Amino acid sequence: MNAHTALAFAALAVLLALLSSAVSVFAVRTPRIVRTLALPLFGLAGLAALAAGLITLFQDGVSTATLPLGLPWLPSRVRLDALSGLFLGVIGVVSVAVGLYGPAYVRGFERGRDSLTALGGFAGLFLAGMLLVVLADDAFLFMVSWEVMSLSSYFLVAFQHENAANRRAAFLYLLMAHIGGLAILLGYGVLASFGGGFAFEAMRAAPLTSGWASVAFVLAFIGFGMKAGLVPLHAWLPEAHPVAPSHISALMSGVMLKVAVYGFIRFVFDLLGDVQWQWGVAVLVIGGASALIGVLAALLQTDLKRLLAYSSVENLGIIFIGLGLALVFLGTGHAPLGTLAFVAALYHVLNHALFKSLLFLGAGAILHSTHERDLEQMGGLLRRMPWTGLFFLLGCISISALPPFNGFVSEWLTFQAALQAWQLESGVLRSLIPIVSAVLALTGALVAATFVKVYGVAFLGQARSRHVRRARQVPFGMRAGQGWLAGLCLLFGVLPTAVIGVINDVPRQLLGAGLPQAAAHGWLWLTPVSPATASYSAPMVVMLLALLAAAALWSLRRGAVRRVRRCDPWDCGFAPPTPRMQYTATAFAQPIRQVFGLLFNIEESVGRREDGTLRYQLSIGDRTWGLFYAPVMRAVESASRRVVRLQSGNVRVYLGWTLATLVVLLWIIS
Amino acid sequence: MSITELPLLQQIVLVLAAIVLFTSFVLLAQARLVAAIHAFAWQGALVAAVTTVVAATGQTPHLYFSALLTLALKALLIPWMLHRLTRRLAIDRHVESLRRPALVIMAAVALVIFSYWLVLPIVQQELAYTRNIVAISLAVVLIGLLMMVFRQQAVAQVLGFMSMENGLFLAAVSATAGMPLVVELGVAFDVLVAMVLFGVFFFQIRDSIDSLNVDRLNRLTETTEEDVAGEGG
Amino acid sequence: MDHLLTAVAWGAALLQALLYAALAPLLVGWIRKLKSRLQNRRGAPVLQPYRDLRKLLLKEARVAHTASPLFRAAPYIVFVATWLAAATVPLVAVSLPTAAIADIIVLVGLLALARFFLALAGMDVGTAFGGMGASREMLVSALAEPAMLMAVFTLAMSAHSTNLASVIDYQLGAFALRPSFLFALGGLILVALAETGRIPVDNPATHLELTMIHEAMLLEYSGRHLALMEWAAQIKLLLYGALIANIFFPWGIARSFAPADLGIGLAAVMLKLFVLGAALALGETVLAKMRLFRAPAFLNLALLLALLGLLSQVILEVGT
Amino acid sequence: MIALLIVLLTPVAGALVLAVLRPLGPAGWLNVTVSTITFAAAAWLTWTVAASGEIAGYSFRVDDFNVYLVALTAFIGLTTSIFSRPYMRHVCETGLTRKRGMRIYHAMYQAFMFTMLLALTTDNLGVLWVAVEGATLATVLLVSLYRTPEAVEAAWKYFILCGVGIALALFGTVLTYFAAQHVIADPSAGLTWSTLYRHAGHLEPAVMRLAFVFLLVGYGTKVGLVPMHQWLPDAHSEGPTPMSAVLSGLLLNVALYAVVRLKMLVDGSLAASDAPHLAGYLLMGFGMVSFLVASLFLHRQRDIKRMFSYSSIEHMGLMTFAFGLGGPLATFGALLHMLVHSFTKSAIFVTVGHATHIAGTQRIDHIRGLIRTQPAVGWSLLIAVAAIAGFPPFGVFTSEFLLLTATMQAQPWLTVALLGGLAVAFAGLFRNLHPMVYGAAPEGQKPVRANMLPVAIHLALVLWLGLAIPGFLAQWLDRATELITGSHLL
Repeated sequence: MNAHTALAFAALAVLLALLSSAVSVFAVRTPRIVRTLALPLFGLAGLAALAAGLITLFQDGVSTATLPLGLPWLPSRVRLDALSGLFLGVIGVVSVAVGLYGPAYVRGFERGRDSLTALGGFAGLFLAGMLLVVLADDAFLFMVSWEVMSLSSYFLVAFQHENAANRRAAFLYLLMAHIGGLAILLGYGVLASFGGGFAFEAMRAAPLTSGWASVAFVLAFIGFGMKAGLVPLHAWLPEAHPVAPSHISALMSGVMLKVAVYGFIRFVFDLLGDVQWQWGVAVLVIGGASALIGVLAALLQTDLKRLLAYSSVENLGIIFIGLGLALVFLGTGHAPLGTLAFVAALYHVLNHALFKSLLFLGAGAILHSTHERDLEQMGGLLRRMPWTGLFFLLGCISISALPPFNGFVSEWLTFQAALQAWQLESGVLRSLIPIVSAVLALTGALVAATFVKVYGVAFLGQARSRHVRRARQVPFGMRAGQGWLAGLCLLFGVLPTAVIGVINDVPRQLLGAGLPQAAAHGWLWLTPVSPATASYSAPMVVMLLALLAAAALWSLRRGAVRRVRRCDPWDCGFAPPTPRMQYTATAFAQPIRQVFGLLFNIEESVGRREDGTLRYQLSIGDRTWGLFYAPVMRAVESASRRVVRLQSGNVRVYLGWTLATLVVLLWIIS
Repeated sequence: MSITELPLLQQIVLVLAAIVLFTSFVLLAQARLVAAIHAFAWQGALVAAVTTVVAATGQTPHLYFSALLTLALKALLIPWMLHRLTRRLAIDRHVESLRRPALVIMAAVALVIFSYWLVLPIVQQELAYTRNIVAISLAVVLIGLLMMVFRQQAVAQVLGFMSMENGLFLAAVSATAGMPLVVELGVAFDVLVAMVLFGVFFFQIRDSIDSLNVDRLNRLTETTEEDVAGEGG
Repeated sequence: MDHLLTAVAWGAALLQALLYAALAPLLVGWIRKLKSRLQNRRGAPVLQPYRDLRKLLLKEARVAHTASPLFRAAPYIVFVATWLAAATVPLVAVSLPTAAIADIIVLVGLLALARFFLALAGMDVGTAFGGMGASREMLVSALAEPAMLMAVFTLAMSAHSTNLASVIDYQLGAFALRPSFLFALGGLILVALAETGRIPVDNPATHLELTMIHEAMLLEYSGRHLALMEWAAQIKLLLYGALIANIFFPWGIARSFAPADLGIGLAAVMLKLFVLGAALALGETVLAKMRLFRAPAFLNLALLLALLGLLSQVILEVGT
Repeated sequence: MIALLIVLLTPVAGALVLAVLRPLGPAGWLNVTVSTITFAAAAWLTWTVAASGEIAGYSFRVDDFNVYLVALTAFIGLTTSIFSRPYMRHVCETGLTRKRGMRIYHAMYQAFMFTMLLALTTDNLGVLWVAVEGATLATVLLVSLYRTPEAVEAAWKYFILCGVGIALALFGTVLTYFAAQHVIADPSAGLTWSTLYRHAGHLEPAVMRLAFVFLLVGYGTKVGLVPMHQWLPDAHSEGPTPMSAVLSGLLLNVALYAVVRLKMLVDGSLAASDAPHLAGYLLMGFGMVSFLVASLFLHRQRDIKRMFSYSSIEHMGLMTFAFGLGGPLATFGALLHMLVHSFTKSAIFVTVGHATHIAGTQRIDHIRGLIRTQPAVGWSLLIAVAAIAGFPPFGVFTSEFLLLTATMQAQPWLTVALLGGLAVAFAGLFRNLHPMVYGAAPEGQKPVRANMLPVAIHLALVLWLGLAIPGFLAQWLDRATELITGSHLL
């Protein structure tokens, strides 16, 4: 069981992914093959990736290999270290779930007119691209696989291209992915021109002046931040993620964004080497903004998948807050604290991959059985699809960072890291970091509100439309996919010490030190800094909760009072409530919309329909669009409008141009 | 150096070159098409003459041949073809006067000075007169181009094009005592084919826009939104 | 760690947890009594809450047709989560295992868990009021939680710990008159008012449909479910009381499990809560409930106070 | 040598035969056959050169640089002829042109191939000029083949602009000869490139500077450098599609080849002067301007073939910039880019040909839902455009990657302009492409009989080059690089 078995597994994963996309070609004739062969292969690829990741993490070795690809003087090399291993694991876990979930889900498309070849084929390529990004050891292979990832996911976004929303989203997505890719390329270029070569070793050795290092950092931050959907570069995300098929949305939100995080970590913490705390401040601010704006936007949505996409923006914001803290601490020479923040960020990477994929799969299940994405039409699904309801509830609890689930652990660690700010010398930082953590707290509370809204409106209450009332249980495969992720959510929440023990290899290899004291007091106690400072024992919390609940049940469910009588709702004795009397998602968000309104441009209008009934319209626009995107587009438009005057259509004018060019050139040279 | 120090033949070359330059001014200003064609023929003849003289001076016998070629092609064949075309196109009475002729002429003069200024740094030549010949022929070329810019009439544009070719010939023979024969033949062949094709195009253009005014050839453009030019197929 | 896990410690922890459950109704009864006195009413006896709980527990529970299983599970989760949260707050003695299991952030998390299920339960039956209550509750909590955490962070930054026991030890050890703590206290009191649904944010006594927040979520509950919900609310009130009392006025709290210390601690905390309750009653009589959309301003004040506390900690108390 | 003769003479013979061959079916097949023979001979020639170094004599010279272009030209000529056989028959059925037009088409196709190959293989600047002018003459009739007013107009503009440009190039050639006379004893060798290159150091800088400006403007017109590019979109959009494919895929390359050869001369002559890199700077300037302007043009297109001709301008600008930048890395990248661009662009034009037949028009806003109507065409268009836009794993990305790297080492700040241009061009391409390939198919669109084999071959090659550059090709390009820049890359 040496390091090369891990690499072998990784290679196997890539090959299986490619194979799954290859077999999908035959779906032109028999669409069934995607369900019966391609997606199972996809799941197997995920399994292999998971195995590779775990092996790497458990015996922290580094293994490399050379591929018969790449440029003549730069053969593509792959390298599997703890960081890659962790992200391989992330990719694997979600891919396994997708492999379980997909077959039943794509069945719905087999009667559709969109070719399943594209769906299966590009899904496989997508996975292969992500795996290779994580494995790449030189900028060329990295960029190639990075763009393969973007391109194939673009085709997946454009899969149901008959509705204009998908086309628009796909275009915006590809455009921004391309620009981001160029920025990353430029960043690598800076490193390469100093380090003399596009291999990562050369870049690690690059002797950068701090100025150029900052340039490279900014470029990388723009590029990877655009992929990670950080505000204000997030415009593509809420457009692209919802319109893709749900298992793809799960991959994009759950995994692809993490690959962007991987790229950022690889670039900044590994290649760039000695970090500067100013970068950390930038990352903190951007991360905080993303977290806040993301969650507020999510809270205001009524389209379930769009809401989840915005909440991805928020979670990536949290991850980058963690990374920013790490940068600040490392930059000011507090390595242990930096490690703590870093581990917190990695932990949240894992968690977000789990619960966001889980939630997207749940949304897919709803879509599958009700063909509905609009919250305002849902309701009462818990009683119609109990398993999905249960798993979705677990997902909501996890993402709302409530103990004892996994989301809470990573946020707790982030808070702990932030609370060590008192050790910093600079008073500015000491006051900035707590403010950021206050933003984090606000975010957490708003997330809870968001998912109370989602769950309460979608799964509780009564169905708001007929097709939702006819919803029924989804097939076993889809439930299994969700159950796998939900179980892991609970596991990661209850055994944080074990998880951190596994993650620890990453900082140990990357930053030279792990979190020795995290599990110093046995697996029961999570003590990131020291027991006196803070301690959390998730297992005991779970145990006590269970004990107390059992006690309460036991003591109260005895004797005559056990009986529960069913009756109509009371509702203060008003008329019997109808589904239309329920609080809608829009109504639920209204108070918060009032409070935080000025962050968005909101247009409300109350009018009357033909039949005299009131109709209420609400449109919520993203301010960043007007601030950052529109000007650029206008500039390009006007520039091209000016330039096309060259093509006036009169041949004499053209000749005039030739003459003028000639004369000017002659003038120049003599 | 002053012209008096030059041998007679070279003086003749200079004189002829000067007249060539003059003819291209005539071409530029000439309003009547037929007259312009005549002027072009004269220019061709002069170039041929220069070629002969240079052949007489130097020891490059093949220049006689190319002089003959030039005479046949530029002074006789092409003008004759243009004549026939104009007659068949019924534009031999066509008159097209330049807008703001004074300005154009001034521009041409400026070009002459410019081209002289350009060749000044050329110092290597033992005989400066070749350099001045280069200047003259450069001026002829540029004026030909200028003519194409300012004449809207297709035939006139072709005349401009051909006079550019004359300028090239002048440079070739007088400055460098003739290019290798292969090249000269190739060039001559190309010019001839070009002329034939021009003839073909005159008719095609007339058929499509029943005029030979190149300003009317403005369908293919990106500028305006509403016009749907450029969609052939 | 392990020194905490002795049987004695666990026993003490268990006792304290039971004490929370036992004392909570008393505090409420005391406040109600005092309020009605201040309003020139005789009011119900102090022990009335106990009677109400008993009555509710013995009644049969009614559940709406439209309710889902979650509706019946919620009361237990809410009660248990709140109770566990309370158990982690030192009431009589510090250095209890429960205090080590969960630090103050976990405390906030547990309360959030309770609130999460409370709000879901409110939306479950599908009535208009339930949704309204849930929506407002989430707004209030969304604004209160950061304020609370900021206040907590102020303490934690000075005490270098988020462990309640350590914070209290720190207070007892090196007590000083810190501006940051004053601000934090103010912020925490405002948060406590909002979180426990007291005037001026919410009115526990009203069932006037359009003004209620917490009660609106309980409308559909009856019998033991309602009892659990009410009890949880009372425990929450006591929890906040104990938090404020023991963090900012830690005197008298028992630092060992010697019976004498425990006795003193109990007496001390009773006294503190007595005073706090009186203050609360007084405040609720003189203040009026404000409109819902004034609540944000109220809570922003809390946030501002907490922030000022933090900044003054950073600026005025460097090196602490 | 024999291989070379076959390469050159086969097209001539083909042209002559096709000029008189009346029946249409055989003509198409004969065209394919002739191109096949040419390609085979070119392959043989390539093999000979790769095996036993450069071939020179009879004022011909085949070295690693131009043999690579010879092979490319012959290959594209072959695939395009395969595509054009059914395509032109379809055109004939639609009645856009008559039998006679088809005769002209086939004959001129081969004549064009001949001029291209001649221009590449000759060692004599004069003959080079003659060949390039001949290419203009051969293609100008093809542009006006359809006789629509637009076609005639396009042909006229093409003819006039390129004629003038070429005339200026001739003047430049004359000046070069003029400079050579006083260096090289034998006047007949005064235009032989290899001889000139040997004595480049002694050519008078002043004259060579003048000459280069004329040559650059002249051949640059053919390359389609802004602001002499105006003929290019017209000619591409109005001529028959196979012709657009060869124009974009070959003619521009050959013109650029000429420019590069002359740059080598001028660099040699200016090496000692005060502005040694003048030629390089001029090329960089022209290249950058063309690249940026063309990428902006892409945003306001209504005609699909015009759009892709602007994208050709953009890429030629990129290559010109790279050659101007000089240095082994940039040159290697430029050569590679020439290769992949020719493959991809001719594939695109082939696909566009089918697309226009499906929609019955070239107007972008009338071409809709190709994927629905004919998935093969829609997908290949989509993928080919992704490739030309520089997305991995296609070869265009590789070459652009090299160019960017080289730029970053030489002129870091120009990299920003390049990246901006790439992004703008990408947006321009896709904003027009999206509605064409995606969405529901309008009624009345029916699939056509399409031969996607050439497209498949080209895209497969481009994909291969993107994933890994085979060793022999790398060596070969590297030898060419050494020829141009005098230094190895590998």
